[in-house]
Amino acid sequence: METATYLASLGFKTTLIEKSGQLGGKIRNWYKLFPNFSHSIEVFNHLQRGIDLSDVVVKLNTEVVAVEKMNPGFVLQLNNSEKLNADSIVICTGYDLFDARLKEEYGYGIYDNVITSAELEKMFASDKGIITKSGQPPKKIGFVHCVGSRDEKVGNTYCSKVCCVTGVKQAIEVKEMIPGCEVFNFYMDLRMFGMHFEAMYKKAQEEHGVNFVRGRLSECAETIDGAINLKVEDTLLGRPMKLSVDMLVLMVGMVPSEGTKKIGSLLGLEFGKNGFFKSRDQHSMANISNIPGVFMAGACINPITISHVFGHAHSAALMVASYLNNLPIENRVTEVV
Amino acid sequence: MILSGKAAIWKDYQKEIADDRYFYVRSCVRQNFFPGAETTFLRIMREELGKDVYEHPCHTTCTGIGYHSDVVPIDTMMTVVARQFALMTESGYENLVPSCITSFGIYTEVLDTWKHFPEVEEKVRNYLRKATGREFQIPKNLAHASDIIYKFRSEIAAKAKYKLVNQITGEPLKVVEHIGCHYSKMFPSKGVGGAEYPYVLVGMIEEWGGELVDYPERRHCCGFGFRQYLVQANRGYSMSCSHKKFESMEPYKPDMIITNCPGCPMFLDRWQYAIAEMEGKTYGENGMGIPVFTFEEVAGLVMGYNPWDLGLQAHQVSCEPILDKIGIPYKKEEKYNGIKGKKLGKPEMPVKLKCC
Amino acid sequence: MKNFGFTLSKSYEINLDKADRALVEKIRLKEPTLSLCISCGTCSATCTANVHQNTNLRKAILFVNRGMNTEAYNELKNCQFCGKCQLVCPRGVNTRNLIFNLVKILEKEVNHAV
Amino acid sequence: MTNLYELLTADVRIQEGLKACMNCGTCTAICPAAGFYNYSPRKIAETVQSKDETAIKELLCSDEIWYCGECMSCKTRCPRGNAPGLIIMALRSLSQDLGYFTESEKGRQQLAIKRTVGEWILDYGYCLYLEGVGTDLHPEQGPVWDWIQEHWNDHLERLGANYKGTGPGILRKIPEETLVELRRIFDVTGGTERFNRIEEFSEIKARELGLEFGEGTENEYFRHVYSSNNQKHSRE
Amino acid sequence: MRFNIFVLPFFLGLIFILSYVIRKFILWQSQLLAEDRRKIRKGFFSRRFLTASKEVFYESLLHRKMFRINPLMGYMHMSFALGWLLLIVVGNIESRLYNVKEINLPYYPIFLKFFVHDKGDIPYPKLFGATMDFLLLAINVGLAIALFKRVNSRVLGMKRTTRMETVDKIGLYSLWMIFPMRLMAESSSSAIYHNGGFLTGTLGHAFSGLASIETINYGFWWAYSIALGTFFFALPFTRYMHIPTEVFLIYLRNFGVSYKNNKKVMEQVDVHACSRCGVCIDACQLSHAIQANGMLPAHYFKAVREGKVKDKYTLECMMCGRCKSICPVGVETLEIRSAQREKIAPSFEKNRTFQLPASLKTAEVAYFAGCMGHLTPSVIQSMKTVFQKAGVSYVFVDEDAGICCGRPQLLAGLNDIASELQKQNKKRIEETGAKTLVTSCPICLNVFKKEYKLNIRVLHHTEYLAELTETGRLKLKPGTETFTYHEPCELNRGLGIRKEPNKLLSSLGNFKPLEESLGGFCCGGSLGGIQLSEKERAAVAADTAVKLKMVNASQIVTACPLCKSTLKRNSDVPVRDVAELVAGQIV
Repeated sequence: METATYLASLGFKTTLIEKSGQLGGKIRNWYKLFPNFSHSIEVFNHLQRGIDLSDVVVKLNTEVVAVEKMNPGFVLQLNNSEKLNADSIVICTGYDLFDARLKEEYGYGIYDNVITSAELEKMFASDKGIITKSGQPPKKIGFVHCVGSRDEKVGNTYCSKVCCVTGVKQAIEVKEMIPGCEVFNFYMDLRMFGMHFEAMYKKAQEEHGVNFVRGRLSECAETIDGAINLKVEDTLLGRPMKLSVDMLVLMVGMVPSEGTKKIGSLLGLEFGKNGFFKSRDQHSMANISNIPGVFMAGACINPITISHVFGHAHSAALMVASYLNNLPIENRVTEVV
Repeated sequence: MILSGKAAIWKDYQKEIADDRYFYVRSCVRQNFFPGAETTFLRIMREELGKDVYEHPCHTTCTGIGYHSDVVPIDTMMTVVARQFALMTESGYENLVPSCITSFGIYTEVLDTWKHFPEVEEKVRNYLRKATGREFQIPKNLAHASDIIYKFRSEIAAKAKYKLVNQITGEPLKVVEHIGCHYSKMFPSKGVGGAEYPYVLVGMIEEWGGELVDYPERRHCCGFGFRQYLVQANRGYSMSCSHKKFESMEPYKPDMIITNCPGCPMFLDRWQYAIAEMEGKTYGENGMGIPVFTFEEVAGLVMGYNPWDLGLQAHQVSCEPILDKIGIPYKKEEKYNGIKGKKLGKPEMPVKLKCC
Repeated sequence: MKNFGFTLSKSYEINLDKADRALVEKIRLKEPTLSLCISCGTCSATCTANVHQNTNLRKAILFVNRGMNTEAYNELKNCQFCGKCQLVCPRGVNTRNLIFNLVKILEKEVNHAV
Repeated sequence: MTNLYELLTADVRIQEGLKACMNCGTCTAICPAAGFYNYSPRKIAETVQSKDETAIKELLCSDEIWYCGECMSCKTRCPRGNAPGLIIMALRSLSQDLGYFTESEKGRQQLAIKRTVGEWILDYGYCLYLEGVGTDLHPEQGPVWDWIQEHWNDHLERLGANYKGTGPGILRKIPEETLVELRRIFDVTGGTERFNRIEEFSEIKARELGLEFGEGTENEYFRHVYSSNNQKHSRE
Repeated sequence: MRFNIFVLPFFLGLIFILSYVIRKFILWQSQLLAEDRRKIRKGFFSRRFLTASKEVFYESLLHRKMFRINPLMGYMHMSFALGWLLLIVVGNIESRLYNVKEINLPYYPIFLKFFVHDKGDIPYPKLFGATMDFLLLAINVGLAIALFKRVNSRVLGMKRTTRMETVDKIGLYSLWMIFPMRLMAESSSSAIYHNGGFLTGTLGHAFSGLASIETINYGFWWAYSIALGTFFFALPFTRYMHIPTEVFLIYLRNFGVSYKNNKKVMEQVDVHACSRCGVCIDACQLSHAIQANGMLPAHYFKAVREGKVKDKYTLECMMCGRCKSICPVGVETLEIRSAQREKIAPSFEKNRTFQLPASLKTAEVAYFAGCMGHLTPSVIQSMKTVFQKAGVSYVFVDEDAGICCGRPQLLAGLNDIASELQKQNKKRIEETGAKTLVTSCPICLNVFKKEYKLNIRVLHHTEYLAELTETGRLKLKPGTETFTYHEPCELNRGLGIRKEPNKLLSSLGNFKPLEESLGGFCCGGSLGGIQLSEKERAAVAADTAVKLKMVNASQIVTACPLCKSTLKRNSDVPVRDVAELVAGQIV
């Protein structure tokens, strides 16, 4: 949305193709944003306002089914049998959430009170609040970090970047909604890389007494009363530890989205070994694909935070502009050392 | 518990199981402690299902217990395993069916290692050649005896005289399943249902009318731990593991335990006795313990075989209460007879654990 | 009861459900910065008492948080109270007051238990 | 002196079982042994990958490496696909090859296992020998086992066994030529050498401890390693 | 014998207060150790008695210290103490002259002017009249100041002062009433009998002619007596108990009664001797930096006296000793605090094992960096350079596996650990056979000097460096930098070591000292402050840093590793240790 807005306001005829029925993608799934707990809807409204102000053509419920490479430009065949000529394409296919069922030992989809971070966000927003299957507010909640990230068993060796801080954010939100609730975060490393993230972590400890346990959850099992028994090592003490929680939240990581795979293969874009798009250069040409005229922005390149996505969006817009004005700066040739 | 979720996982872990011409390899533990089980397995396979199960008189242990208690080096183990393969190859069979879970694990591990380290396979081939002059081919199909019974569970159900149902209440029996660690913990894809929610025994339970009881410590090891049991000084650990499981399953009031490993049923049976005599604590109804069976025994029971031919008299925890529940008739006085009704006396009664 | 030459082993696990966590709350009231510890180990690294005897504030804090009070006491009973840890702590944990109160409260508990 | 780390990594089980460990603790969390012993597979992996020779030597001489039950639950869970259980097996092999195993109470027990399971393999073709497991060494086997021990011929006959018989069947007699093959395999693959080392080092240790050392199970040293437990292995 | 019913309030009050105070003193001294009781008995007949009495005169009557701190306050206190005493003394003499035959009960001189009217029959009646009036005037002026102070304490240079409870107020107001009432009583008497001096007489005239003058006069005498009575009855339960206690304390101190072994009693004597004048409150940095309250000495000692101490207050104090230096009574503020800490201290492991490295080599000098020293390696490095350049053979006692000196434990009231650690260190130090022990840490120095009883010289590195330069073993080139000096509490107030560092500093460059009556501030890092958050410490440090900055020097120099590391985190002026300067300027 942001890229489209900027391109349109720069005077380019811009069409925004959205697979689903509404714009905004995943941002609508989140309730509040780290680290300042602002409502995600504010960010969405900001984006929407941009679209409203600029004359971007928005095509909802639309998918690209085929792409024809012309010289120059592309012809996009849409599912509504419409054809669309484009001089340049920006791909913003985002990410999918890791399917927690693949971590069988965590019993997602089997144990009643094992949920994902995304589902917890929905609970935050809902008027029922945070409740277990039995409809009670939980007395104890566990957050498992790195679910589907840094895990060769499920084929994702990378860090999804946002889960650590989301885990801390959600821990705080839970504490704010149910002050009496004991919260345990099970982590391997807490990667509070962003500005104010560490402060949030400190807040969680200081003001909310969230318990941080260094150790990856190994297995959990449902007890006769529907609680979840956890087995984890308190690695900082080197002792196995067991405890039961009323609700277990899995901090699911990011995986390349279906859209990414699809459009990627249609266009013949290069994928990195983790299945995300491969940039021409990780540092200097993150938005630039292997195909001239095709640019990328956001979580289709790698796991990324909302704030960084905006940077991507703006830079992509700039790339397109320079490309369409035949200022092929992105084709700078520098010898590789 | 959302069963559909489990079912989904079970679907993901279906393995290929040969349907005939098996090369059967016996188990050190099962032969000694549950000979009736192996007899029953062969009886069902050959007489009920008419399958070709071949047993080579010269086959031996896979040395698994020795290997896992570290007195047998890996090369030695692999070469002994290779010898088994050789016997199979020589006898013209391709489908290996070990009776033992440790063996099954050993075979799986060896094959996997050879896949990743071909030079190791080469080395072992040379060893075998050097030691015995034998050659071998990698088995085409490797399945544990419980996999086979699982494969034919519905055929067995079709012929079954009894169901795992409480004949008085009409309720399905609550059955706890215990999978040998080496069945799928090392290689989840090699076991029916994988490592977290193995289906191999659940399939039988469901097919034969029982109801699965899932409990927190279901996945926990019985505690054999090889050297941990073999040496008396360590046995406390071994017993404590089973104890942990009993404590965890107790609230669910299970009617019986079914296992696919030769060792586990022996331990789960004997530790109930030891815990009772040592701690005064008994599980199950009326201080009689929870009866523990091998999958072959359970298959035999539903087929309506005479419990004493299955060898249930070799269990320390009496099986009579469960037989009554299912409604399987038995002659009390014949329990401890030898062949042709020869009287062999009776085992002593334990102090704490009630027995029939 | 019959003697088998072996017995049930005590569990080595930390059981948080059974842990007595009232104490840690008591201590947190006396010194709130207790909850700021991130187990970085700077304290135990600089600690001279740790050179002479096993004295590990990082572990002690974890132990109380797990309700393992005796263990926590044993980690601190040889503390020299020199205050080096306080100067190096990156999280501004007021270690001396923490130790002072921790040991004070724990010694009661522990001696009581013994 | 020989580099222990290299000796270890020569073992295929280390190559299989130890890629870079990130100390997440999933292994220790479900390890049955860690539940009762002062033991953590994570630490084992950490020590080995530290390449710290002194630490590794300590490990080889310690009780620690003998706590594992080799159930391999650790392999199922490791997010890096490691298997501490396999690392342990490599450590135990090395500890026996270098004779460090007699330095620890648990390690010394290897003799007891060799004298039973080990020798049964070569004598009877199986890891277990019915007549070897009486309730004297295995009291937990209970009265039913006494009864079986008393009547094994009739008992086994009724259950369709071929006890000590020729041809196939339960507990049959393993043909001599088969046992010869087994022994040859042990000879060429280092099995026999392993047995001999266990015996030699145990005898040395027995002398050190001033315990009478002899064949079979009826001697001081065997009794000692089989049943002594200093109770220092679990929670103090 | 002359008597009138109105004297009773005073008379009973007097009997009460005397018996109370005497009982108290006897009780206290009985709780002292036998040896100290002996000291007292001897003391009375030694020169110490005289010195003590002198001190009593200077401090309890003249209030010399008070004058130094603030002349007005000084006068106020003096007028009350000395003025009143003289009033009594002179009054007694006068009464004796009037009355030779009859028994002279204590109330007689006090109410003399009620009983005696004609002034003819004694020598120099005018002189007596004048003197008495003068004293009365002096006191009433003091009183005026006191009243004024109540209204506006800041004018008397006190930012914060003590709060009062009802009983205090009763005490105070009755005290205030005494002298005006006496004035009025005597004046009204003189209105009737014309026997007043320059003051009472003049005032008398004003009254004369009033119809009901007798009744008024009688009323005033009653009021006067009641005021006295009330004051006496209230006294033990108010701050005014300090009046007798201070005297008692001065004698004990001079007789050499040690605090150390009599903490229990001495603590009580001290807290009773505290007049709650409140000068300590302003001296305490915590009172401004973190708005501390309950821990402030004057308030805290009240709590101790009433047995209502809060652990928090016991543990907050930084033990910087500023209050002790300023206290006009000389209350052992730090001793009281550590005595209280001992009471609440937890018990650590008593018998400890120490894995010490191989025994130390022998050398001329034993150097002890201290735990804090190890956190400022630059200081250690500088000392090493100095030793090496000066060709001193030295051994680094706590180079590795150092044991804490024991001071931090004493500060926390953990005496057991302290002595345990001291034993170990003493062994280590003695085995070096060194003639001199040099430490960089004033905290360590304090115990080395006071507790260790080492039979070798114990020097702080400033002292030692000064010595090296004087003896010429170390040649320094003059520096050009301007710097000020942050005096470490333990070095200055703790041990009174000021000469050497100052001398050394002036030789090192353009030294601009910080003019501060109490000898500098606390850096805030103090190991004495146990229940102080990092924020609070930072506040103190900032407070100090600002004051140091105002000196306008390009560097702050200090002589304590703890001060250095604390200050440098809170000051934008660079902070260095003397040793670093010296090491940098060796020729």
